[in-house]
Amino acid sequence: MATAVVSDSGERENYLNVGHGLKSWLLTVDHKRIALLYLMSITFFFFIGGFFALLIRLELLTPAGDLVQSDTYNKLFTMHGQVMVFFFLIPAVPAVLGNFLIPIMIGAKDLAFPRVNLLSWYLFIIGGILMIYTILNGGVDTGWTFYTPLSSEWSKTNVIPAIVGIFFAGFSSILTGLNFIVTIHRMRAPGMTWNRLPLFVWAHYATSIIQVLGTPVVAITLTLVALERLFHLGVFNPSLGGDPLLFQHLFWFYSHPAVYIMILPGMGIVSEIVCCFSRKRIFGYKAMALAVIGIAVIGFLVWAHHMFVAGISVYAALIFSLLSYFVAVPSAIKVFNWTATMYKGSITYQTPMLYAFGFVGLFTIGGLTGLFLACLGMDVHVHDTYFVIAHFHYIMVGGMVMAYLGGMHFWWPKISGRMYPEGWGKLAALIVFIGFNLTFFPQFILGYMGMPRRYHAYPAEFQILNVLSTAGASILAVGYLLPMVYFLWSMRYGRPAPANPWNAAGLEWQTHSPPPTFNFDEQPVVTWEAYDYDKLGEIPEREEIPVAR
Amino acid sequence: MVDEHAHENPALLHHFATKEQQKNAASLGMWVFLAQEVMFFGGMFCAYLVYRYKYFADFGSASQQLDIRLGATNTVVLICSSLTVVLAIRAVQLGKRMALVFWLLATILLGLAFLGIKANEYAEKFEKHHVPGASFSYHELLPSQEKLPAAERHYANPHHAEMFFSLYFAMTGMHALHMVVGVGLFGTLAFFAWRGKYTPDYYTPIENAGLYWHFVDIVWIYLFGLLYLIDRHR
Amino acid sequence: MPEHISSLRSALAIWLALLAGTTLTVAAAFIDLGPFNTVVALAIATIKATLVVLFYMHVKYTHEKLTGLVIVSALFWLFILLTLSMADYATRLWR
Amino acid sequence: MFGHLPLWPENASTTAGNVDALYIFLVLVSGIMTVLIFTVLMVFAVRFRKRRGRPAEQIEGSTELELTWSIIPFCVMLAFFVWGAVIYFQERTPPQDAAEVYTVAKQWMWKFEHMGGQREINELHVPIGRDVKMIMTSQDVIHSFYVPAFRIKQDVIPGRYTTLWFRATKAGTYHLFCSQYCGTQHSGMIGWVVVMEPRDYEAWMSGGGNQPLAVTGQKLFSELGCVTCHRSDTQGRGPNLVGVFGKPVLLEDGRTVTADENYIRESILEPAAKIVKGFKPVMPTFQGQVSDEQLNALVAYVKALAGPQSGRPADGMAVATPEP
Repeated sequence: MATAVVSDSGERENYLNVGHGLKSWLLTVDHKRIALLYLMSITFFFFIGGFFALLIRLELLTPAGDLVQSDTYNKLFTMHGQVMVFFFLIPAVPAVLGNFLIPIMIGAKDLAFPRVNLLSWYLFIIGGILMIYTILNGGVDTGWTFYTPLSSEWSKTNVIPAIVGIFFAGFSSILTGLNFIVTIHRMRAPGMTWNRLPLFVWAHYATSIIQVLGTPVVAITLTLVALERLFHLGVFNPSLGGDPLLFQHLFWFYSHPAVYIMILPGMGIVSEIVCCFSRKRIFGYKAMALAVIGIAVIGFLVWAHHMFVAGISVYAALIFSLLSYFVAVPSAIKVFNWTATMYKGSITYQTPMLYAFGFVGLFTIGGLTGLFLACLGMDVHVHDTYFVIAHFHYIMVGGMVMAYLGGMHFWWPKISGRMYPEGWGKLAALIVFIGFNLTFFPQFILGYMGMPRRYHAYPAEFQILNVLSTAGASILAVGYLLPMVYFLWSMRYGRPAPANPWNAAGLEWQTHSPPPTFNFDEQPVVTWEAYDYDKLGEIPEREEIPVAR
Repeated sequence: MVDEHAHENPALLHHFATKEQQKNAASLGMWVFLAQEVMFFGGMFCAYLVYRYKYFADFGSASQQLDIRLGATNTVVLICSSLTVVLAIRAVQLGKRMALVFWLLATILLGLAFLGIKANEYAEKFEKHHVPGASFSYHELLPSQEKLPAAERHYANPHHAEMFFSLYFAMTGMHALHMVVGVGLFGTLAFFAWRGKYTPDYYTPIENAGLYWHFVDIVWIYLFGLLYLIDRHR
Repeated sequence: MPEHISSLRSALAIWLALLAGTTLTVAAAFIDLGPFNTVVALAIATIKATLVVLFYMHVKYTHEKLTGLVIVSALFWLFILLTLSMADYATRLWR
Repeated sequence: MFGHLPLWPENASTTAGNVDALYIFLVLVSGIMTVLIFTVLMVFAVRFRKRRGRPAEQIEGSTELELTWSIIPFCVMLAFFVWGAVIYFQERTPPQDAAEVYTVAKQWMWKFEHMGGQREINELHVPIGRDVKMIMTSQDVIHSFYVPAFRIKQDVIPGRYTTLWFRATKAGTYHLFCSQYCGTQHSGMIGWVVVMEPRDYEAWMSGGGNQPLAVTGQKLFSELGCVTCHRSDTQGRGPNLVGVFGKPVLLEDGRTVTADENYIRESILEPAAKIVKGFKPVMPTFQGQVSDEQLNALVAYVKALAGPQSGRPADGMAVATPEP
């Protein structure tokens, strides 16, 4: 290992011990520290959103609306959606893992615009504070989709603070994406050609395109709703001849691709994990890189499949249905290529790999049920039912959150410099997988039976499946709390991690754990292809992992 | 400590290898930001397109209530301000500090003139009750109805006219907001330019602010055509 | 990379062209061209915008292909938004 | 069908069977794909688990394989698309001779009015074996008319009509849900669709002695003074409305539109929007002067004027006895 700067305390100087005190964190421009600021913020919002989810599931334990009032229930699912989508899912992987890893993976000292990076965190926090204000001030009850004219004229709740909060979070997301695009174009180390980029970086590049070109549309759309409430600018007002469907067009122009903001970085993580724990080069690198870009672009052509029963023209519905099937092609390539990567590998089952297995399986189910919804005749029946709820939770929770947790375990040694407890990790992964399926699989059946979404009280025949779902949710909650507990535990008591505990490819494993402030002791020069596992040999056994220091 | 790492050349940030890399990054960043702006305004242009298509004649009628002279004046003002921006960049490239400050101030002045004229137009809308909301009232003919006998003339649907003015205020309001930001930006630049921060070696902020200003100008070129100039011939 | 310093002459020439475009578009608005009024107005606006982008925003002089790519992407995405939205509105009355 | 564990909604319309068949097809195909991927994953995971002395064998990829597993699933998906599109088009094309029910949705109730003038709230009576067309609008926010047993759904939007049709096949009482979130009592905006044997339905319809919707519309038509311009000869200042419905109308600006429910509705509320060729835009707007129910009655009357030969039968009028 290269000679490292040693701090006063005798430890090697790294980004964590380089400065102490609140100021050194709140004014930092180090992408790794900002990533940790994001990590804390989104974890906070994840548990707020999760708390709402638990209350929703508890309410749905019985058919009668007996736990909370209807208005309260409506606010619960609205804020569950808004918090989870805008304050957890969208920033989760890009702003935490992407922020931390992209500069290191491409051999740069930092993102192109470190101060913009910090600004984007502050914008996120302003948005978050407004969201919390909204919650404390009585919440908002429009559904996370803000459909007009309910949101613009009829709702009497805190629509404007919620919109302004989401507006800020949106601009935070735009700035993150902008920073990534410029960084990936301009900051690559010598020798780090586009064909050598890890797929994690490719996935974030595709994500950034969506963030930069999609988010502003929802920002202006929600602003117009706020202006309608404030100043009666009636762009969506039906009594002025405004078309409520126009809001839906503009909203889904962003919010459908936003699903890919959530899932693409997850795909990037899974590519890294599958290669590492199979000791294999990725199967079909170019196809995998093209597939993420393809998903990002085609993802913008399909938005009105959210509107098949909304009253759009049947011809438009036909076009959007057909285009929706085109997204399935690159998605299928991803799944098949991950599977093929494992062929003739040398597979071990550490926690990150378990999450990757979970991701591939659940994403497959989520993706295939997406085909049901893109299918016009089918969608008419299951649209706005629990089938949709189950489908997008399979993508977002089964897909994205699984990948996020897998990535957190995979890179935790790099981020914290400590190993997480492997046994607990595997247990948590198993609990999450079981809890997830028990929670959301029954909802597919509920959906086909016709239970509409966002129902506070429901007919008694739906109860059995709802009870199963609630039971699953409680298991899921345990599965999510466990990692938080042992990650925190490991920060103090975990075994110190070596630079490359997984013997993995990628520049991030060639620097110290945790990395120094400028990531590398010397500017790396890349002379190898991505995922050169043929040169790396086996993954070390747990006991073989050398203790750092 | 990040701050200790500062280079001799304060303009080169620590994480860039060369000044050229830094400059290219900043320029690309600005262009990506402008792409984002295109989509931000794009949402409103989409709404405009849909309603212009649905309420063609009513939009024509409402458009004729806008003051074309003020709109054209503002277009000219913005075009002139774009020229002063170009001249400011030229001045800094040639290392003429006072000329730079002069052209930056000229840009600010033209920007303020634009906002002043815009404010005047808004005030007129308030007087004529053409501001959407409870006090909105509209009783104007559809285009080309003056030629008909009085009994057969037809009036524009006031609701659709209100929709036009909703879009008018949303679009020009967002544009004016961008102008305000631009004026603030140029004020800051003028201050630092006066202090001699920008040299032929380092003037990226001026160049990027210029890109922003030109973009806002382009948005106005379209707004002028779409809001002020429709159905004038009738 | 050698920086392009725009000549005073070209800056003024573009400025005059933009002013001429403005005059032209206002004049054209008062002539009855049928459905082509909108087309002409948008065409002139696009020419003006192109002049600004190419000359004032220095795209013509840059060696950087990426700038062009960013502009084209932004316009392409705007095109997606407008056409696919209109795909709904324009076909609603079809039967 | 499945005992006490519910898996399947009732099948009570002609559409339901088609949707179920498509659903089974989709479940089968995607089930096979899921099982395939899961099996391969598990087989690989076990077979290629780490063993000492057997390093991983590097494979770069294979364009042929990748093309195979993109193109084949895509072709299967095109089958999904075509099948789904066919059903969708059937669902969106109401038959010519359907009985009509005018629907006004508001927070948080469903108001139905039959052609015979029978009004119902949160309950809809329909006969077996008869096409029924719902003509729906909303007074406030977006709602959605959803009957799981019929496998049909359509959002109900303020400011315009949306339509939907079905033909019930089995007597019984089925859920009616509002499936588009519409505010506080969204989950309370439910009701029942009562499907009756034709004989029971006749009996139900004839009870009560309501005034047919078209007759209500006719009265309104004279009360509001429409009749002074829209005369049944060619002398009126407005177009003669007899036989107009369902036909293409040539407009002053050269366009041609079909006179459907939305066109008539728009012509009452925004007369200037589409001027019939040869007429002057002299009609005043009735926006704010007629309620949604009155509007429905007027539309029903204009449709009745088209007469049975144009498709819409006046059976609502025939079934119900006019008030003495």
